[in-house]
Amino acid sequence: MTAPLIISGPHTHSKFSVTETMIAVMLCLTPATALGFYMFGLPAILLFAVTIASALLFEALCLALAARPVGRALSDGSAILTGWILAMTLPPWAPWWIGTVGAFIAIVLGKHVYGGLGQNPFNPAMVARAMLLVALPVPMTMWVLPAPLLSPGAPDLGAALAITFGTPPADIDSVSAASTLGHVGAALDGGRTLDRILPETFDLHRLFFGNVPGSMGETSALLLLVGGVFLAAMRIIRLNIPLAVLGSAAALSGLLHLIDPGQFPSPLWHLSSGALMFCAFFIATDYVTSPVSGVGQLIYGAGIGLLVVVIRTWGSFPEGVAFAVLLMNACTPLIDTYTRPRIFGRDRRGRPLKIDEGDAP
Amino acid sequence: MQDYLVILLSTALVNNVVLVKFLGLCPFMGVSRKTDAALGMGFATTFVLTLAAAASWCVETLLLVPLGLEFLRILSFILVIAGIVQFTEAAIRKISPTLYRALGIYLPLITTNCAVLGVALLNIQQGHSFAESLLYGFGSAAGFTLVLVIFAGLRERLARLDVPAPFQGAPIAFVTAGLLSMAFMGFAGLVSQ
Amino acid sequence: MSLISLSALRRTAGAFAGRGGIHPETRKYLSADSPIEAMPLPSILRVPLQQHIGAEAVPVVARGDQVLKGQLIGKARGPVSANVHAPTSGKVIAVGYFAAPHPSGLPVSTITIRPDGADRWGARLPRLVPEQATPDEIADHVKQAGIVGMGGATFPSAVKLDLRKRFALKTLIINGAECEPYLTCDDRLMREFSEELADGIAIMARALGVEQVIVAIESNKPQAIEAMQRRMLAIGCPARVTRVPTLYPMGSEKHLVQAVTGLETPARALTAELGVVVHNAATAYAVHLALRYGEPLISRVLTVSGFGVTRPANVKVLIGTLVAEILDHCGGLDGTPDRLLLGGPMMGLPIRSQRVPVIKGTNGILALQKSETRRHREMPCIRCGGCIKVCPCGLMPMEMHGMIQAGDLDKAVDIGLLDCVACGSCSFNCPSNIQLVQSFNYAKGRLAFQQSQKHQQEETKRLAETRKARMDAIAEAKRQAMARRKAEMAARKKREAETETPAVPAPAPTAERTG
Amino acid sequence: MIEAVATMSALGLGLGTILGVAARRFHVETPPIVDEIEAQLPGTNCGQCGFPGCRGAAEAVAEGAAPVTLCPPGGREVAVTLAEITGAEPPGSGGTGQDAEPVVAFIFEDHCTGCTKCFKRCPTDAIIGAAKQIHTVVNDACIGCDACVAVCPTEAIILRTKPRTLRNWHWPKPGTPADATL
Repeated sequence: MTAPLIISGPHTHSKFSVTETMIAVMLCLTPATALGFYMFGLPAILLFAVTIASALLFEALCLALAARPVGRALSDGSAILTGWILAMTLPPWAPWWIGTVGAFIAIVLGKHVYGGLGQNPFNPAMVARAMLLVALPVPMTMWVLPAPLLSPGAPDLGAALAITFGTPPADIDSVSAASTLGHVGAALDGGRTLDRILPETFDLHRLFFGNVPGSMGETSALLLLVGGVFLAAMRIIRLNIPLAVLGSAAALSGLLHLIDPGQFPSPLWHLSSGALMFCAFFIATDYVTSPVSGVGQLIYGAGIGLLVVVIRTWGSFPEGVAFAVLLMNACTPLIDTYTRPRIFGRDRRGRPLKIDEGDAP
Repeated sequence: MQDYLVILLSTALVNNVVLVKFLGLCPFMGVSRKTDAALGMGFATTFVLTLAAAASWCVETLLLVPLGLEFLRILSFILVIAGIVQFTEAAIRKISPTLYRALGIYLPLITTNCAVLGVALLNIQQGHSFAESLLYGFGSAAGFTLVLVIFAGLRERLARLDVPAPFQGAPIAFVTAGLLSMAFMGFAGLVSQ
Repeated sequence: MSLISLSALRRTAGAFAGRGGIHPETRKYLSADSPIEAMPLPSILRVPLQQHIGAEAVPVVARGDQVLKGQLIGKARGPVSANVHAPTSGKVIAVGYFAAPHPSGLPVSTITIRPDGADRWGARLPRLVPEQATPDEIADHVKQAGIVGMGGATFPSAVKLDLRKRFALKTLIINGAECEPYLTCDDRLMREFSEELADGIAIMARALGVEQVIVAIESNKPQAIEAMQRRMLAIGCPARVTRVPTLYPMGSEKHLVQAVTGLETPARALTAELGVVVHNAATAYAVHLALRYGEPLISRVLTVSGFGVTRPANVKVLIGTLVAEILDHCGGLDGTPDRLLLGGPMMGLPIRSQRVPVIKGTNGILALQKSETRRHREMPCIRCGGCIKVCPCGLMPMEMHGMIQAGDLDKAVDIGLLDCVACGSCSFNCPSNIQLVQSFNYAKGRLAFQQSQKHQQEETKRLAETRKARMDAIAEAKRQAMARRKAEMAARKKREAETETPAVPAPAPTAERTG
Repeated sequence: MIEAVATMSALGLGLGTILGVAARRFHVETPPIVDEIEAQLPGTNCGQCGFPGCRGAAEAVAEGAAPVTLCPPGGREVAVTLAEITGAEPPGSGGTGQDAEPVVAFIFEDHCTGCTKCFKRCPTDAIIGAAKQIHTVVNDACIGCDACVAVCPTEAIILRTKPRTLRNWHWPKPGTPADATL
């Protein structure tokens, strides 16, 4: 008999694995992505494909450079997921090189300089988004009105190729529009009050179903919510972070709204616009960059929610999700250190419990 | 009252002395290996910076301006800062020898922490009152402490990571500092100053 | 709300205070319905002298001796140790080192007996009527019988029975949880020998002087629960069977105490400090045999199971029987297993060779195939927190692992490494297949090694001092000898001189010696 | 000009006074640490550190001329304590570098003549035996100091890594397969 393997126990294992987790997340992202495809048509699909292909390419390149097994590591699905999330946050009709540069930043700078999967302290997709937003403010805020697939206004394949890979046709300006956040921000800066601005853009119904200008995958709060609930139902994520993000954002914006409804939009508007819903379920919940303990996750989520509202309300960027996530990512190690669970038989500060004489059964 | 709040927010977050103004990078890289040491360094710097901001304001307005000796500003500020640092060093050595050892060479180096002199000079340049100077110094130091501690937490985790050989040590720390700096850009525009 | 109802609330709160634990596939069906069968006499018995925690027993037989069944062959040495007895009659053919039933395969002091086939009993333990014996006598009897904790920890049971001298004990918990997957030997014991078990429990309760007895059995063993419930009256003091949830690691001593009584044992403390003592069900059976029949611990029931075994079974084997012979008895192996284990799949020890003996703490022999071990290649930690979620001790396994990998053992200790019970829940649940438990075992071993170095350091100092003292003494003695010789020389000279001029008085030689 | 000089002088004088007071107020006694260091060393004067005896080593450590890890018999424990005393960087706790496998002496009994030279030289009395008898090493007492190897006239003594036993065996670090087979 050949010698059986000599390693320490346990000698059996649960069915849970990294790859399955990644696939489950992708499945839950599918509804919102499909809607994005439908709303923004062929250019969005092309950009999506380019971004994911670039992410895979850079991942393979980095793995080869680090002399690791390329095929096996690629199959874990993490690069696809990063590319996917990044593509979801880009303007749908952005040129191809935005997706490629973004994938480069995310995979190389965000992840592989730290050693690859599981090592990065910052969310790679958010690193890419923030860096693109800072470096390329114009293409990163070129939103278009939804032009559903097969509808008369939608670009055909030729036009789509031109939008993504070539020079955009002259009439693209006719469809470009401001996102809800950008529009409200700009109008508020222009000295108008909300009760005058909101009716122009704010339609909760449309925001909810994604029939508004915005990033490809972030527009439909409803479908993102559905995906998120599935994610939680499959026990891939705990609801601590999403609830903390949404709750704190709603609380702060609600408070502000109560103080001055003319200056500050209502919490529902905050929740359903921009990337907040997407962030709450799919970005903030990234295992690698979020705290591990329940309390830590609540603190982290609350931090993101508050920062998002603060940056949206007072900051110079229309959307604060990327920055908020990065800032809280930076705090994650500290949060982890200070929110360790109580050890069995010890009190919170790590001292052994005292025996209470009256305790005996 | 609101002005003071704005100064505090502005110096601590928006115009963070390390990540936005890029002052005081030496202790930022040097004392961020361990959270405890970073916290100690942060407190020591806070003490020195606040005191130096106030003292330099006094020297400027009570001594230099009346005597028309503004050209001695940098010289006298450095003198004042050096004195305060020496005092802090003696005090920490007595109060917490552990912290004294952990801070090592960086404690006397607060003297040459450009953030300290920078904040003192900025105070004069921006024509702050005494209270504003004090707050400006404190806010800057609080921002310094905040990012130092956050960065130390990150670096403690970095130390356990499987970072590729070319990036180990200082390079990955600089990459991280850069990303952190980018994250702080999110605060841009929070207060207009 | 009154105090009573408050405390009742606390006691019914979640199994492990609402955290930790896993639900591995138990696969107990493989052997749960096979009655305990006795194995025929094996061809050779290798009885290690170290089958327990504590000091190794000292052999009291030599090569060539004839031994009888139950005869003492290894004598306990020191307070924490256990006697070893001959499992059958035969001839001692070797006293020396053989491979231990241990992953390292390192040698251990072993007495090898070739059975003569007669299985002749020697002198049994002295008779004792437990109902009239004092607790001390019972404990001493258990000690003579060489009984150790049979759940796997192998802590000498007599030492645990003596805890009553140091603590006010109130509750005896009989651990029938058997939370390890696959294992069914305790289940079968409780089903088939409930009367004997109840008797053993009653004797232990008497020896401990406890007020109540609780038999804790996991909910997935309804027949065992029913069987034990029928015998509760026989125990003599308030006794009940408690059905505990099927949740690994329910059998861990401190977690079982918490699940049953709601009391959380402080870190680094004994459950006895809370007035609770936990004994294994199989230990109770051994106590019954020792007290009623004077039989020392020379055999035990174990489960042979796993997809790699042709005929899974529960077998009563003699201590010292080789694993290979037991497997043969169960129809042999079905191909090469991925892992061959002594004990359960969670905490059992892998072995290199089948030619190692089973010992007092061996509760199972498992041959697991790839489909059961489900071992995949290791991936980087993605910080999913799965290990933290299932850790019954409230630790952060991934953080500890990271620190250990980075070489920072002290930091790992700071965040609780030494509170880890190595139950394996974290590794089981890790989606990246990281060998967390091995990492912790390595770190603990390394720390123990460093500790022993420290100990040796002190020892070295002591040795160096005694040596210095001895050297000084020798030097001093030499000097004195020299001085004496000098004095003698001087005296002789004087005598010689005296013979010439006898008028001078003799000097006092002692004055020179003291110098 | 005079004003400038006067101002700077006044500033310097003022700060100097404050610092002088602070130096007295916060004065810290630094005890001689050589004795403290020596107390931590094994005291066997085995000479593995390259200094003449433990006292010499303690002086070297106190001056900073020798690293805290200089004492092989002391191992990591001593190094950590010394680092605490001297304020030097403590050695890592689990790395393979600092705490290498301990070594012990081993006597080839075939070559041993029973001359008792090693026996007399051993600082910890780890060699047992008498004149004209074959000597053996007590592994638990031996510190691997090399003294006996040097004096053996028949070169019957070597240093080897301390043999593993069930008592000191532990699981290897995951990912180091070499140890698994021992």
